[in-house]
Amino acid sequence: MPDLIYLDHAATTRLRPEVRAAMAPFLDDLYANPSSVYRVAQTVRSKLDVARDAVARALGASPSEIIFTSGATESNNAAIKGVALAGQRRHLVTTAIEHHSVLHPMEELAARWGFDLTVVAVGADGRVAPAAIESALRPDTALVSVMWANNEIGTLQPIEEIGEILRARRIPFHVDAVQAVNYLPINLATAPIDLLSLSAHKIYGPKGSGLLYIRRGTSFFPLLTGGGQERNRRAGTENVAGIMGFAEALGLCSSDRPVAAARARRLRDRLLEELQSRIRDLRVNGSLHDRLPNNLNVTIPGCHSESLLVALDLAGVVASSGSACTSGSLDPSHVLLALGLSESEARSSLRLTLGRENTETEMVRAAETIAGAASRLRRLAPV
Amino acid sequence: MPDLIYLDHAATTRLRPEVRAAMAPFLDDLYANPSSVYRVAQTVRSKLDVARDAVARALGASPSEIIFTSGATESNNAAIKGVALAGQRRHLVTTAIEHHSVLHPMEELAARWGFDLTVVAVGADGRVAPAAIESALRPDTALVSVMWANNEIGTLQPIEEIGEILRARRIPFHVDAVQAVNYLPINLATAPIDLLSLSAHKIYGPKGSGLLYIRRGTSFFPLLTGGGQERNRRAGTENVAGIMGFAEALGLCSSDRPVAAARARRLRDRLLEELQSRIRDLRVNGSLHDRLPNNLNVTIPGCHSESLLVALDLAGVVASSGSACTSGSLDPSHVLLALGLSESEARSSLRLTLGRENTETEMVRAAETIAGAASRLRRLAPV
Amino acid sequence: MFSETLLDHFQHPRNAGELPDADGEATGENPVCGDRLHIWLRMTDGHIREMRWRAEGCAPVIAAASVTSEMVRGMDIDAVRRLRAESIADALGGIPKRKEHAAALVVMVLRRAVVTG
Amino acid sequence: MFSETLLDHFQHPRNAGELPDADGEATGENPVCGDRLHIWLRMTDGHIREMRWRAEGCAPVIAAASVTSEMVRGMDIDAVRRLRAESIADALGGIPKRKEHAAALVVMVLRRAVVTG
Ligand SMILES: Cc1ncc(COP(=O)(O)O)c(C=O)c1O
Ligand SMILES: Cc1ncc(COP(=O)(O)O)c(C=O)c1O
Ligand code: FES
Ligand code: FES
Repeated sequence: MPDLIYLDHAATTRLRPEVRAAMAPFLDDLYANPSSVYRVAQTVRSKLDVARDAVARALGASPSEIIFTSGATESNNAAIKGVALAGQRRHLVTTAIEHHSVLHPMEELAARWGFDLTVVAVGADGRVAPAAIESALRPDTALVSVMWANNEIGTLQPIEEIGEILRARRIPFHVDAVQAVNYLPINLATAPIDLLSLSAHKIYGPKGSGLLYIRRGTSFFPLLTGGGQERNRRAGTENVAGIMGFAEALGLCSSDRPVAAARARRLRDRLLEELQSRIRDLRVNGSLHDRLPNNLNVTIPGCHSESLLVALDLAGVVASSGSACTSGSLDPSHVLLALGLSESEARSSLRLTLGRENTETEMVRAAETIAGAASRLRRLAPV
Repeated sequence: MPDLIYLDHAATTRLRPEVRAAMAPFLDDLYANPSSVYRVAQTVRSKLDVARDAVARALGASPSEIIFTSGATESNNAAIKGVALAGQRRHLVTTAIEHHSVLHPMEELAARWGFDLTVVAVGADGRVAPAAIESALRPDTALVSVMWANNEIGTLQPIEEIGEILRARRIPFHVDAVQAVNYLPINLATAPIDLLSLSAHKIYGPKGSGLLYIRRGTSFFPLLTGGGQERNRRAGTENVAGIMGFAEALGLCSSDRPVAAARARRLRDRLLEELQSRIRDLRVNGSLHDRLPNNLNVTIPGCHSESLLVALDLAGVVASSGSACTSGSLDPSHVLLALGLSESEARSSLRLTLGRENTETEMVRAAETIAGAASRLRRLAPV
Repeated sequence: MFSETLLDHFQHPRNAGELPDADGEATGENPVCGDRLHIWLRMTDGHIREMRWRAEGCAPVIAAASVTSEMVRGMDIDAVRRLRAESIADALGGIPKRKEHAAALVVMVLRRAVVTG
Repeated sequence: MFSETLLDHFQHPRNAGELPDADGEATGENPVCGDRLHIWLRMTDGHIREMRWRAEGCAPVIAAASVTSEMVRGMDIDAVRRLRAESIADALGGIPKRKEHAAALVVMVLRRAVVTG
């Protein structure tokens, strides 16, 4: 993507060179199955162990609490179905702005396995109130799942407060931290979280690699069974290169975090400023304060995002209207509707998510491009 | 693995250079999320489509019948749970020599979801009789799963005959073809198979990439839900590099198949000859006739495989005693026990699986090494 | 995903805008996707002399309105009534399946505009 | 996975074989893993003069028998009775957890062999 301005880091990110280098030997010489007994296989096993230790350390967890998966969709499915189906309690709680890989498993448990599901609303600022979660709880609540940072609007949820409430009632708490981990430090030694999902490709690692943290003592029923890999909690020959790349990416992410966050915030604020000065009636969706530093989600009334994205693409700026996996769909974003936007407002919204390769110059150029395209499209629109 | 003689191709294989090359762009420039709408993402999408078409063509399937997964363990879990839980019928049939990623999901459905499970025995030759499957069937049989080629002893199952019986009764038929596909042509246009699992890393492709074929019209309930990927049958951002590598590997595998099979058979027969001339009482496990051309599984009485494998490893020959994922376990192979071997015989067995890098010289050297180690260990054993 | 022709019409829309002295006029909205279209026509002697339009929605609906405004210039009104969405799609070098209904929206609004004339 | 010392004993086992004129002798089998061990001892004046053995099973059980045959030479029989599996493991530079019971098998059979003496 040579001359593109890539503003879709929430959809996926480009492998860091260090990550590619960390993966390379395992796509070559070090191909042995880590479950085999001979020495070259044990070398692979011990490198996996080192990676798991590093990942655990970066998250304040113990290595035995980490299972590697094929991505956060699997992690979320495994966490939700795995905890719900392991126990007798029959009530589930989540929020209206979760990723579909949380919402759909929850709805499935409700539709097919007789669970009751409470979907807690969020405020116009895109945040859920801990009290709203608390009042949704029942004596038979089996699991609560709340994302740390939203993938469309970047709003941060009060995970600590919710976690304290749940811990006091001994209700397992799952957190989708896929988008959060780039910019928020995660310390599971102190955070009141029982299960946590991450995905490598959102942090400059490879697609098809993720993890699920499961706090020691959490009842959990594995989604994939077979060989005894991952201490019998996730069968399947390990995606060794993917895991090594993920571990490298998480290590870099953790050490870069403060600098990366400050930088993203500076660029994001500059981009917003440039947009506001050029586009009338531009509105920011969700709290600007409690938000990932790299996320901007704006409504440009009278300018449908479907055509705006095409115009931007033709002008060398790539962005999205919501989550990548629903970009094909005709439905407006469930997240924006949950904030109280009308369908038409939701359809006129643009998500801009920044990353490590972006520059200040790009922010200005992108704002010019967006403003130009928006004004052209607005001129075409019926009154 | 410079000087090693690698005789464990059933555990995993080394990436072919062409496969690595096919993956490379997707670990670099072509990182966009294939679900995004902009052109560079649509380029990735269309390359995925081309790969899916090629895979479908290689298998005699239609592209819409292929879903890409994180490996055959996921494919097997998805097929078995996905078909069993999609319907009302409550009886399952499989064989005693399946891979654990088939047996465990089956046992789970029996233990937790109230299914009845019939595990059909195999003969001393390691083959299941179609009549034995037929007599296990019930009016409420929901699914039958039989592997095409066994991963420990390489025996081939009469998939066509079993499939015809099941098709006549409209019972869905799942086939684990992970080990078969290297050497047997698979044509799903004619084969009476409804679901079929493959894994990339067994055919010189990457770990963490597999597929599930689901014949059009088969009721199937997805294991992973979330984004609408894979036509709503397997959510999760696609492991693009893994899929591209898998497609390349399958293409090469299909075109090389006749030559590769003849070559493997020649090497395997030479290895057996060399072993038989050097080791007294050596016995081959499972039919030599209906067997993958690259597989040899032998019992060397009086020579425990655990120490034999260590001795071989120290001498530069790597092999295994059974499937890689159970190599850590103290239990003797369930496959060898199913053939009627005693525990002690099963514990004195060696699996040698050949591949494209092996040479005739290696066969002679390996046989010398194995014979030397076995005779040393036999001399140490109590009488 | 989109053809060159479609993108050209999207980037350089023909005959966009209003016709203050129109003989026919209609608006329409696709309830599923929310795309909106407004068409104005100037007609004489049973023929369309000019079509102008405004649209808000996807790129295909804008391109379809644009290409249609060229196709119908000088067309006899009966032919306009028989114009099919497929022809508009063809004129754009194809429309992806998921967006074929964009051409259908143009056809629907165009027919209504002719009737009101 | 295995230490250098363990592998050395496995590759070059010390004192393997039988003692036809043994003063003590015992066999044992680990029912879980099926590993088998046979030990012969020559003892005089309450001390072990020689230990010989045969083993079938994993590399650690062979190495453990081998290193034990060196450790007990000249050892007083009470000390042999008190020999712990951990000491054998230590002498091998450690045994992986999953295989620690190999040393336990040696201890068990050795104690029986002393008793029969
Ligand atoms: C918040 C959130 N959760 C889960 C996922 C799913 O992750 P993956 O693409 O690894 O399946 C994503 C992104 O796709 C996400 O943004
Ligand atoms: C017959 C068979 N089925 C399934 C599997 C599981 O495949 P994967 O390693 O891709 O999970 C294997 C190998 O591990 C196998 O040999
Ligand atoms: S998306 Fe429906 S007409 Fe454009
Ligand atoms: S495996 Fe049990 S003693 Fe060796």
